[in-house]
Amino acid sequence: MSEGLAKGVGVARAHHFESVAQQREATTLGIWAWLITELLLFSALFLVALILRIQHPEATVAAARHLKFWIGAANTVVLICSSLTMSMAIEFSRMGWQRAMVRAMLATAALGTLFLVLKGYEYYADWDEHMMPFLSSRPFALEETPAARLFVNLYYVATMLHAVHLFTGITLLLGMTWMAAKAGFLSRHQNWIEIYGLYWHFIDLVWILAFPILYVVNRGT
Amino acid sequence: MSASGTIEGAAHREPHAPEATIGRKPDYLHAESTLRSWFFTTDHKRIALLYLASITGFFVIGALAAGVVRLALVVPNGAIMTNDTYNKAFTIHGVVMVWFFLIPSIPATFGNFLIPLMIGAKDLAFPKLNLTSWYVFMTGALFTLVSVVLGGVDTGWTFYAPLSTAFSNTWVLPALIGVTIVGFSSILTGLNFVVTIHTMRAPGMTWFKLPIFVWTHYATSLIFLLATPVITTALILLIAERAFHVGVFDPAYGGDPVLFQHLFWFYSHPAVYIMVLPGMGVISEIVPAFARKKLFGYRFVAYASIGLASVTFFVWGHHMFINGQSDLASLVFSALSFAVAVPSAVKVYNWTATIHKGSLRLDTPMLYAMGYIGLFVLGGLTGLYLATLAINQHIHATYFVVAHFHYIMVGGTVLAFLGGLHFWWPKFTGRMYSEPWGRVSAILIFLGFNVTFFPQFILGYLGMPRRYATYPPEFQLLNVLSSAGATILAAGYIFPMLYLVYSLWFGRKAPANPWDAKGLEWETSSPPPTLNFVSPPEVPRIPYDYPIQATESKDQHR
Amino acid sequence: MRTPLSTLTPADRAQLKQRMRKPVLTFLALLALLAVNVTLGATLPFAHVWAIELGVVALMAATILLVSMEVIEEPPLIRLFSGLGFFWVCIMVGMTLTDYLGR
Amino acid sequence: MTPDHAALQLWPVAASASAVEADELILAFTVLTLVLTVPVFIAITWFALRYREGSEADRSPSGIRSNLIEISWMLIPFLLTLVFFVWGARLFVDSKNPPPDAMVVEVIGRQWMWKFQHPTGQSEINNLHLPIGQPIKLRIISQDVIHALYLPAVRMQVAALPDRYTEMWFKADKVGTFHLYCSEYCGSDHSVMGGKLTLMNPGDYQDWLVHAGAQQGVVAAGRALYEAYGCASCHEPGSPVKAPSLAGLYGSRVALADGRNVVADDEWLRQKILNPNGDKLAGGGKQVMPSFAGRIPEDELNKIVDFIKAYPRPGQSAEATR
Repeated sequence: MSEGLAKGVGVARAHHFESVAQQREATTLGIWAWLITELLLFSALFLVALILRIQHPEATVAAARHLKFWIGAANTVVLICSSLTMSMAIEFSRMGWQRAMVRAMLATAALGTLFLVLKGYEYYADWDEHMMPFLSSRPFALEETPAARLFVNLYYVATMLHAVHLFTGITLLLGMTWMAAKAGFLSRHQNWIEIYGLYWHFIDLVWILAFPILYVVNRGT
Repeated sequence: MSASGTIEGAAHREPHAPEATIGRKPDYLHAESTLRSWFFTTDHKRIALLYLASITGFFVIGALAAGVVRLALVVPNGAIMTNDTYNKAFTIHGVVMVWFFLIPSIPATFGNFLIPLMIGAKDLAFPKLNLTSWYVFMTGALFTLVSVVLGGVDTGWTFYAPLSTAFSNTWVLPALIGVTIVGFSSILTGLNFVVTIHTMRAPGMTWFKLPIFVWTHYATSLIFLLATPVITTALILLIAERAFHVGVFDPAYGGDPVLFQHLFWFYSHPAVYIMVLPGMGVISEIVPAFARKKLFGYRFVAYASIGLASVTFFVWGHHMFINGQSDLASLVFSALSFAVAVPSAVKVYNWTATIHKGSLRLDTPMLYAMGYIGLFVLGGLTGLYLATLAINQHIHATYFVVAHFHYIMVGGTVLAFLGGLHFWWPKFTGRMYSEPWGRVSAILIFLGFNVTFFPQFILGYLGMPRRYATYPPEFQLLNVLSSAGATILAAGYIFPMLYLVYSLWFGRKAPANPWDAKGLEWETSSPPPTLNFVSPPEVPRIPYDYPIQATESKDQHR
Repeated sequence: MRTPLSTLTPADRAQLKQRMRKPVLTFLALLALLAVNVTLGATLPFAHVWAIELGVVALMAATILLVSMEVIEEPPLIRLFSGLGFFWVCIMVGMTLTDYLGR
Repeated sequence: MTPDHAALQLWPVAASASAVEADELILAFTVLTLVLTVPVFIAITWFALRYREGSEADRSPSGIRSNLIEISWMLIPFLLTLVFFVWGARLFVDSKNPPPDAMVVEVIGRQWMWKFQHPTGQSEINNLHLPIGQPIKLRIISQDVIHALYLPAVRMQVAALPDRYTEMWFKADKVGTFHLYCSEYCGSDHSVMGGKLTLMNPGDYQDWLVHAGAQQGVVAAGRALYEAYGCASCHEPGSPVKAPSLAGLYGSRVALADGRNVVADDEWLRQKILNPNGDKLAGGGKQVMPSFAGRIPEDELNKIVDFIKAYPRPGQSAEATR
């Protein structure tokens, strides 16, 4: 990672590290350790989805076919685009092109926000079609297959947990962009961009897994 | 801060503070003394003491709840308190002891304090994250305490659905939220340890020169990272279930309550090793130090730590043999559970072999360590009884289980905690505790513990179910015996709280290495300076370089 | 500093092209794989199509991990950690299925 | 361990052949435990005395190759314990395969009572009467939370799940009265969710089915329901809520708040349980009883009313309802 850095780009050593290389290694390992926990957090939900499919195949298929497949697909495209802009931001940071990097970061945040807007619209459409079984006051469209309620509710738990991660990510990204726009950022904190990039890619990865598991594979019988 | 100014200030406030030696920087305790310098510190040693103070508070709460439980069981007919009060008492005892004492006990205090010292680092890799994790812990604790103050919880610490989601009328939600939050604190601590042990070792400190304490904490941290997220998800689903009737655990909608048990035990069985492994690390430090002998089979003990941390993920189903899981799953989980015997045996026999032909000093830490070995052996083997399918059908959910896991949790973890506390007390505080009092309370705790919990093995085999507020009268004798033992145990707990606190002001000043022990933490002053070492420490040739060394095959010396 | 494309020197352009090659190719590969999955999901051409869909997902996940997240260029320790989580997911799912497939 | 004798016994009574096998297994395991632990205890104590600092002892290296020792103490205890896995697994598999001719008893768990239904239709609450010498299969389900039926005399317990049936089977061979428990924590009155398991000779069992099971059992069942539904916790004398006593209520005249006087007959009791807010009582007491409409099945409501009918006036012997 430290290879291929342009002149004037680097990391300022914190007092308790012996060297910059040690500091970089520690932060990279740290974010990967965190990503392991994120993976297991979501995988437990995916496991629940699998068990629902095993125990209630018909209801799960009925529920999955009611989800907004095309909005989900569009959102996947949005996140893949944001992965591209994030990768570009990392490359720009290594090249020392600070303004280009800041723009790529802003684009990433914008795409992330677009995802959330689409997700919000999807929730609205779900509400409109009586697909919110956890609302006790609102009748459920698939009332005749009670177990469909389980999968639909699991969809909300999983997508909301993902949305919380994305929202946190956008907030952090905007905060970091604000700092990264200042002179001298890249000479002190270039690795922040790399570390953050790993987080962003991983949140994309989680969606790449969630989209087929929730929307796609359960359409087929 | 100006160094000289703070020293004067400290001396004015605290007449017994060690005199500042000319040219020597103040130690971490006296570097600064404002409240701010404690609550916003990033020094791993100070954060360890913040944890120590908080978990001691929770230990007292949990112990009081245990006292209520033992009081209720003196009579068989539940005349002392209502069933609901009893149920809340054992739930609070379980929740507080498991999540707010046992899990953070050794890692967040001793691990936090000692890992950087033992590997020759200035601090953990992420000092701010370390402080954050203490605040996260306290936030979770606050939620749980709110639930206790509002009226308590009666679900048991296991929170089984659908009792916890659809039927209990107590304050389940705040307790669930509290436990969920505390999980993040565990994750952050584990993450910090893993990264620190991988990247912050002093030059020359290779993996096989690390003390076993560091190995076991590495293994524990892996469990923190790999298991905790799953219970976070399980608890999030449980919270959603209780608040919004999501349904995945609710049979009323076709959900499966056994699925919650799978997710719960995927974490909670490994969590047993979160509690046990650090204690094994403590014992592996104490035994060689007081036997004046190199740890026997160092590499095997090190690998056994990683082995335990891995095997523990394959055995969770042994908590569910009678709970409606498939027979296939029961057979598989039972068979794999026996594999836990291998790394556990490695530890116990190697400690025993270390004592063999040593030169033993039976000071307080060593008394705790020897008690630990005996009780852990009994606790571990009775675990195999429970893993045996046909026996489990009889003693599952009886007092046999209660006795078994108290032998592991109290006989194991708490004894290791107290042993470690006495062993490193001079390092933490710069003061010596009273050795005679230490020995008296160690013996009291050992006796009180056995009187409390051994009768419970018998009660369990006789068929007394656990979590019973009332019980058939023929079990009264053993229950009274158990309650009597609990009072001895309580006395044993109270003594250290008194004489250790007393030693803070009136104890003899500790030298850098009062036990003449090996390990980098003893190379620096007691208490250590803020950045741990004045000059970079020299890594020893081999770990546990004590005067007496058994001949072992060559590869183990390396 | 120097973003408008017109102001770029030829050397900068060459560097930009070289640096952006990998992200753009990854991006196109991911879009193509997604297109396959969306088509399969929308048309459901045959039974057990889920197996192919999951295979495609595995490819997408591997692409992100290895290329976008640069695991392939990392030292062995990071590679180990990036795989560790997935291995543990397999343990969790596999051991749980001994119950659900055995009932 | 019969409930009739409150004295402590040192070993629980085994009332089936498989219970005896389980006992043999645990005894053998205990022997192994002693073999594995006592040397450690003795060694620690002995070493602690022999090798105390300052004592004259041979501390020269013993020269044993440690890899061999390590591997032997890793593998030998493990292999020894594996024997017990196989033994336990065999008994477990047996306990999961009931013979086809087993007599099936339906078991329903509910907060906080057990209901047992015999194949001939008789049902009982909390107590279970069964014949010996015949395989018996219990089909178990719960109506609310997870419970577990635990019969220590046959060394068996199985969860009562809310969503599906679980099974337990055994063939008892010893007459007597034994404990019956709920062993999965299920809320407030978990510890009183149980009763007695009575194992009888087949002839006695038939007698019981014909006489006690059908007749006298109704009132006892009603009392169990009266306790299980929580009626007792308010209506029994001395309870904190001070609800009106039901003793001797049946057939007496009750003064209502609107001045009327009614006779407490079957129908009025039924209505008062299902709709406590109707027919407010005279005397100004606050009506706090919840409605039980939809919470008590019809047959159980009948049993509770039967129990109230038989509940004696204060002063009369209470034996009749026990």
